[in-house]
Amino acid sequence: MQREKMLLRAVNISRHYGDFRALEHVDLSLSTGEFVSVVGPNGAGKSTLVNVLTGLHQPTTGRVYFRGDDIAGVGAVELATCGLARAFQLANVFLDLTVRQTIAVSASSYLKLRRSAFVNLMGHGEVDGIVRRVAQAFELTPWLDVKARALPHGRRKLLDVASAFALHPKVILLDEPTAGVSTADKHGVMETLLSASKTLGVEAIVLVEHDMDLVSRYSTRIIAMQAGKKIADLPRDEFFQNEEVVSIVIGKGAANVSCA
Amino acid sequence: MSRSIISTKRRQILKTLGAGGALSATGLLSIPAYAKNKPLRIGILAPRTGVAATIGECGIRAVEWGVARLNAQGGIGGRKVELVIQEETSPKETIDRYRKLILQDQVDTIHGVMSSGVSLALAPLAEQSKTVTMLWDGTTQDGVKEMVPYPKYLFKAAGNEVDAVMASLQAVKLYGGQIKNIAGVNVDYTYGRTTWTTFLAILKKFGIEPNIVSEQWVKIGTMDLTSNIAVLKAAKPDLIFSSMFFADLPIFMQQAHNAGLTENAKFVLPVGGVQQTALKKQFTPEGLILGHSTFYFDDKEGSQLQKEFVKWYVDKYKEHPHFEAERAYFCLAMYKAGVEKALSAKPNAWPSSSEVAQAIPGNKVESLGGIGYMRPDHIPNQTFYQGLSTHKNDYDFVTLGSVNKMSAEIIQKPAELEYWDWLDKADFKVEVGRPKGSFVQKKG
Amino acid sequence: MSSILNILLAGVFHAATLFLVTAGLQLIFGVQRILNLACGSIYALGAYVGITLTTWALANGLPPYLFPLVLLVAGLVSGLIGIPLERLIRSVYRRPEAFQLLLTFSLILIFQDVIWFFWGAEPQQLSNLTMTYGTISVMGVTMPTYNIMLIAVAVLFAIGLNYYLNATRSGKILRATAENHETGAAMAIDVKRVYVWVFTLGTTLGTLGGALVIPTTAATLQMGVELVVEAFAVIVLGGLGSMKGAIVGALIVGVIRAIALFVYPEVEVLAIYAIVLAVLIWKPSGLYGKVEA
Amino acid sequence: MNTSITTIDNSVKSPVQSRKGIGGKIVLISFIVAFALAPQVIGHYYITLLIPFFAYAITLLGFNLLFGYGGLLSFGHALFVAVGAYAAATLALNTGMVSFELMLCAAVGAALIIATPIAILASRYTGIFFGMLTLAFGMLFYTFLNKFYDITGGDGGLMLPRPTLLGVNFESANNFEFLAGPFYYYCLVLVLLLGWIMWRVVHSPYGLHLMASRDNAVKATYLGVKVREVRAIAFIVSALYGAIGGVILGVNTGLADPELAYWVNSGYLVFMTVLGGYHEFIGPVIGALVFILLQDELSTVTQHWRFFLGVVLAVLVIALPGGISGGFRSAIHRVRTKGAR
Repeated sequence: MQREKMLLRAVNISRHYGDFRALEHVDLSLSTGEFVSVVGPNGAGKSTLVNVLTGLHQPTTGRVYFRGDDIAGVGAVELATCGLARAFQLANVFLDLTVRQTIAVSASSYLKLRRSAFVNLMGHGEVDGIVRRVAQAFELTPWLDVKARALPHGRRKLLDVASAFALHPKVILLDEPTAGVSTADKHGVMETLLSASKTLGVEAIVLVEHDMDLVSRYSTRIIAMQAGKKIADLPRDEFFQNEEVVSIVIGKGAANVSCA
Repeated sequence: MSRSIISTKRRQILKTLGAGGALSATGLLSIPAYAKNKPLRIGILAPRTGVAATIGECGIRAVEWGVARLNAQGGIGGRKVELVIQEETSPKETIDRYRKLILQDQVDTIHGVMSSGVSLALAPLAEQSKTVTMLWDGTTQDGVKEMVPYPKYLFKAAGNEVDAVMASLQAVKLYGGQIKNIAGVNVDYTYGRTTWTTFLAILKKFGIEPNIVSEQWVKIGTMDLTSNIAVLKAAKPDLIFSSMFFADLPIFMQQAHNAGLTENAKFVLPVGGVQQTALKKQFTPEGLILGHSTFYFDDKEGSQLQKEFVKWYVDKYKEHPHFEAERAYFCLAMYKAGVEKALSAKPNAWPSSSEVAQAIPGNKVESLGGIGYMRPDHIPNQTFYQGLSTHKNDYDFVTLGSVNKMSAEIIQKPAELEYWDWLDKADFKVEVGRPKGSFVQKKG
Repeated sequence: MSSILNILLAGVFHAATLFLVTAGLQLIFGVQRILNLACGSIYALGAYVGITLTTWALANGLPPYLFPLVLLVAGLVSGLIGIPLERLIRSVYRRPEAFQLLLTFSLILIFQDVIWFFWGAEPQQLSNLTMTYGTISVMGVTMPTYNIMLIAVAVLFAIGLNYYLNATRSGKILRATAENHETGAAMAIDVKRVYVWVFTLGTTLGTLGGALVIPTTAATLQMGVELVVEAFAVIVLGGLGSMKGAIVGALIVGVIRAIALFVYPEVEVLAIYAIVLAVLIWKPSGLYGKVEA
Repeated sequence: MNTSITTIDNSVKSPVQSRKGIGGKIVLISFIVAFALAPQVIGHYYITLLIPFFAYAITLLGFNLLFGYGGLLSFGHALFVAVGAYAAATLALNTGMVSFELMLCAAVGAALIIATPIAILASRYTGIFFGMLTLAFGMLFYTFLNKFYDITGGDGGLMLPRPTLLGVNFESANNFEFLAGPFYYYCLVLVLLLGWIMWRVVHSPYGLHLMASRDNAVKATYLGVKVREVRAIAFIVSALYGAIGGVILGVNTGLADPELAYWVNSGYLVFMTVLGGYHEFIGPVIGALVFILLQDELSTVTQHWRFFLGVVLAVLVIALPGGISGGFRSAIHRVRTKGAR
């Protein structure tokens, strides 16, 4: 692996709840330009990994470095403004705020306006610019002044992801962003995500996903997890040629997945 | 005026006429030209709910009786008198209602008020609004200096400490020598604190230095006094001084009796008389110093006016009146005297508020508790009644065995002196009671 | 020695009255997550009905020593007010706390004036009925027998409630509904009927408490409002929704008040709030509380 | 257990709808004109009733920052009204200075000192626990006011002499002329100024972060919202507004008394806010006006005015959660959609 710009590195992290071992000695590294998918059956520890990487939970052992600084348990609110963002598996939005306001929350954090209590938010050029650009990137412009409560589920999921992108993160962790979206436009959503990350300057993406079709299509590297352990960490093509790993992840006798 | 105002006025008039009994049909007196038909309106502010309800209600009944009697004799200066009654609650609400009485009900004068908080707030307001305001209660002489020093329109009630001074003197006279351990269970506000400190000051003045075994402050309205009693029991005082006078006093005496305190401790209740009908013989011992302030209903030498009032009150309400009735009637009587004095000076025009205010001090006025007058510093001089409780009566509650009367001229601070200095220097001509052998307390 | 015993006993007595106020409050919160600000007003209603019924009964020749029975009947009868109240509160079950608190706050205003309308403004009391049972003096401590009986009744209430909640079928149904409304419904529990029963049981505990305690004190209009704050102190200390918490909380508040009164009377009431704050800061869910902050 | 008030359609209108903006401006101007002319038109008594309205309007603007925008229900907010009144009274008593501006500074200073520690502590909680904690603090202060007689004057409270306004002493005016005249206009300006400031705060990035923390604290954290910090600031700001309201109430009564801090008064503050509708910025101000007029009117008709207030509150909570302004909003909404179809 080239090491031209190491963004996120997890060294020997594990997370125990009493004697349940959610994560067991996982190492992980993420560099600019990578699109790493994390796959594995339910309960393999994928979400716990994301929670530890994004500072929501303190790792029981090990270290997490983001752009060189130790961020173990630093807390999501700090990470949000220094380039590490995440979206949630279940659409996590503000029911009584409009799409515009939701994106503006991230925009004002990004622009360090958090404590300004007198600036008229909506009249603020830069904030408005970000809101327009992100809404555009996620095709949410027609719904800018609609409350999240009134949005259909798929739209809410997009808003959840869009509000994370609006933080202009260097790295973004997505937890099944296309869950609940009809198979037809799953790829549409992924295309939107990729183009948005280009326009908003996202340097690396981590995707937790079940749909192997998406994984094989977009990932540069794939990590497989099982029972809290990392069982594989290979570039995409090598991953799908390794029968043993594929059988664990997809289960026995799966159709041979042709990689595009 | 909006619909609701008119309905209140009509209701008040009917109530006043009804309470006064037969209106003498002597036809119209020759009413001077100016009187026309506009009635003279008196605003009343008194508590009607909660622990002070019994006290406020008694005052209202007395002033209603007084007004009915006045109207029967042609009212004041020929004008019929009307009452507009509002409830005294928290200072904020009561001040708003005070302004309402002046601005909306256009009353000529306002009487009433019992809480020291409201009277503190009312003092500057009365002066600024140039309205003759006569307080039934709520004045502590210690608190006087905070209020407007030389009021023009405000007339205060007798200082609340006067009862404490009288009760303390009686305690010194009777038990002086034997007082070793004393306990205080007083109401937790201005009145309660000044009364207790007065008692201690007078004991010190007569060279009595008891040790204070328990000093408790009871929040108004607390009814569960079991812990207070337990602490008193543990402290084993031989004298208990309490300035409580709300509905918590009978509860206190009842629980004290149940805990056996009334057997060996002497009690001093400077204003206990206000709860007389609730101090039942079952739990109230004899020989307890009981203060009735400016009115004792069963005073054998009481005036004809007093007997007539008591008879009316007992027939109508099946209860016995206490000093709040006298305070209310006294204010009404003084106001009438003031107006009529001002009228006699300038007969053809109705006197302004300031003229009435100037005319009030000095008039000797007959009230339910005897003759009284208003001093130039707007504090009244009246007669105060106290005595030792007895069971020898045909009521189910205690009354006074011997009635001890003192004039406020002796036991109330004169205008120019500061309260605590006066208390220190005053010569009350009382000898300290010699200890009289073993102290046998008759069973209740 | 006797003085310490004296004070402790007074503290226990105060604790007994506090438990009778808070038992109903805890039960309703435990099962329905409704914090009933009007618990004091319901307690006051029981007290007033108790006074009226007892005065009427004594006037019609009831032998004085039977007055506790009359109070019991008064408490049970006035407890039925729970049924219409539950119907009223049912409309805000799914609304956020703010609205449930506000609805019970409106009940305080309504009850205060209803009681004023029917019973008048002056404080009411049963003059010295407790003396019909005389006093007990043991080791130099004299206390009215009725107070001891009251402590016994409070203990009986506590044991009875614990037995009911843990051992009886309908008690288990209550606790199941308390744990999770959805699973309760899934297990064919008619949640609506359970709520009516729990709420009425809660109010009846309050009215019974009010009626039984009233002979030792007096009933005033402000009673409902004054009691709320101390009742909150007890359930915050003990833990929201737990019956054991109500018992322990009541004991702590009762005894601490008595001791504070003896040691330094000035801080008697302040001590309670200081403890409540300490607990809220140190362990918000209280000693036995289940609900997390 | 984040129990933010979200299940009801919270229609805090988004600040951007320009068409709506004009409507808002008209309402504002008519509010100013009406209140500016009132002293000439309405009788003295009702004007003196408007002074407590101004006090409650300011207090509730602060309170709704915490409740409507922050989703935190405080049941002890009357504490800060009392802090304001007592700070002003203590200043006048000890220093003899009676300038209203100094009283306001003293009130704000005292509120800051008292509110900051409570805010830091209380911002950890939401829902029932936040309510109970604030109730406990309120009653602790109430007991302190009653008990420490020599500092606070105990039950009688402390007198609050008539202040000078901008240094001018209105010696000649009597109580009503002073209250219905200069003091009335001073308070009107104060309400407009503090209202404008609160409008800016609520429409600022800080305001948006506060609303985000109300609707979904976890998601807000991930979008860079310091949830505890925004709540603590909201608590302190609401305390300052409460203290300013307290000074006005104190001057109106001429006394600072412990009753101001009693928990039932905190309950009335919540009542007014819900009556007016806490989803709307102007809602609580409407609620204060309606409450004061309702209470005054009811108390002339009957002694049992608390009963009728209780019934009004119960009906409100059950049938009209949006309050008066919520009712208007849905009425306008219905008219507009019927018109549009």
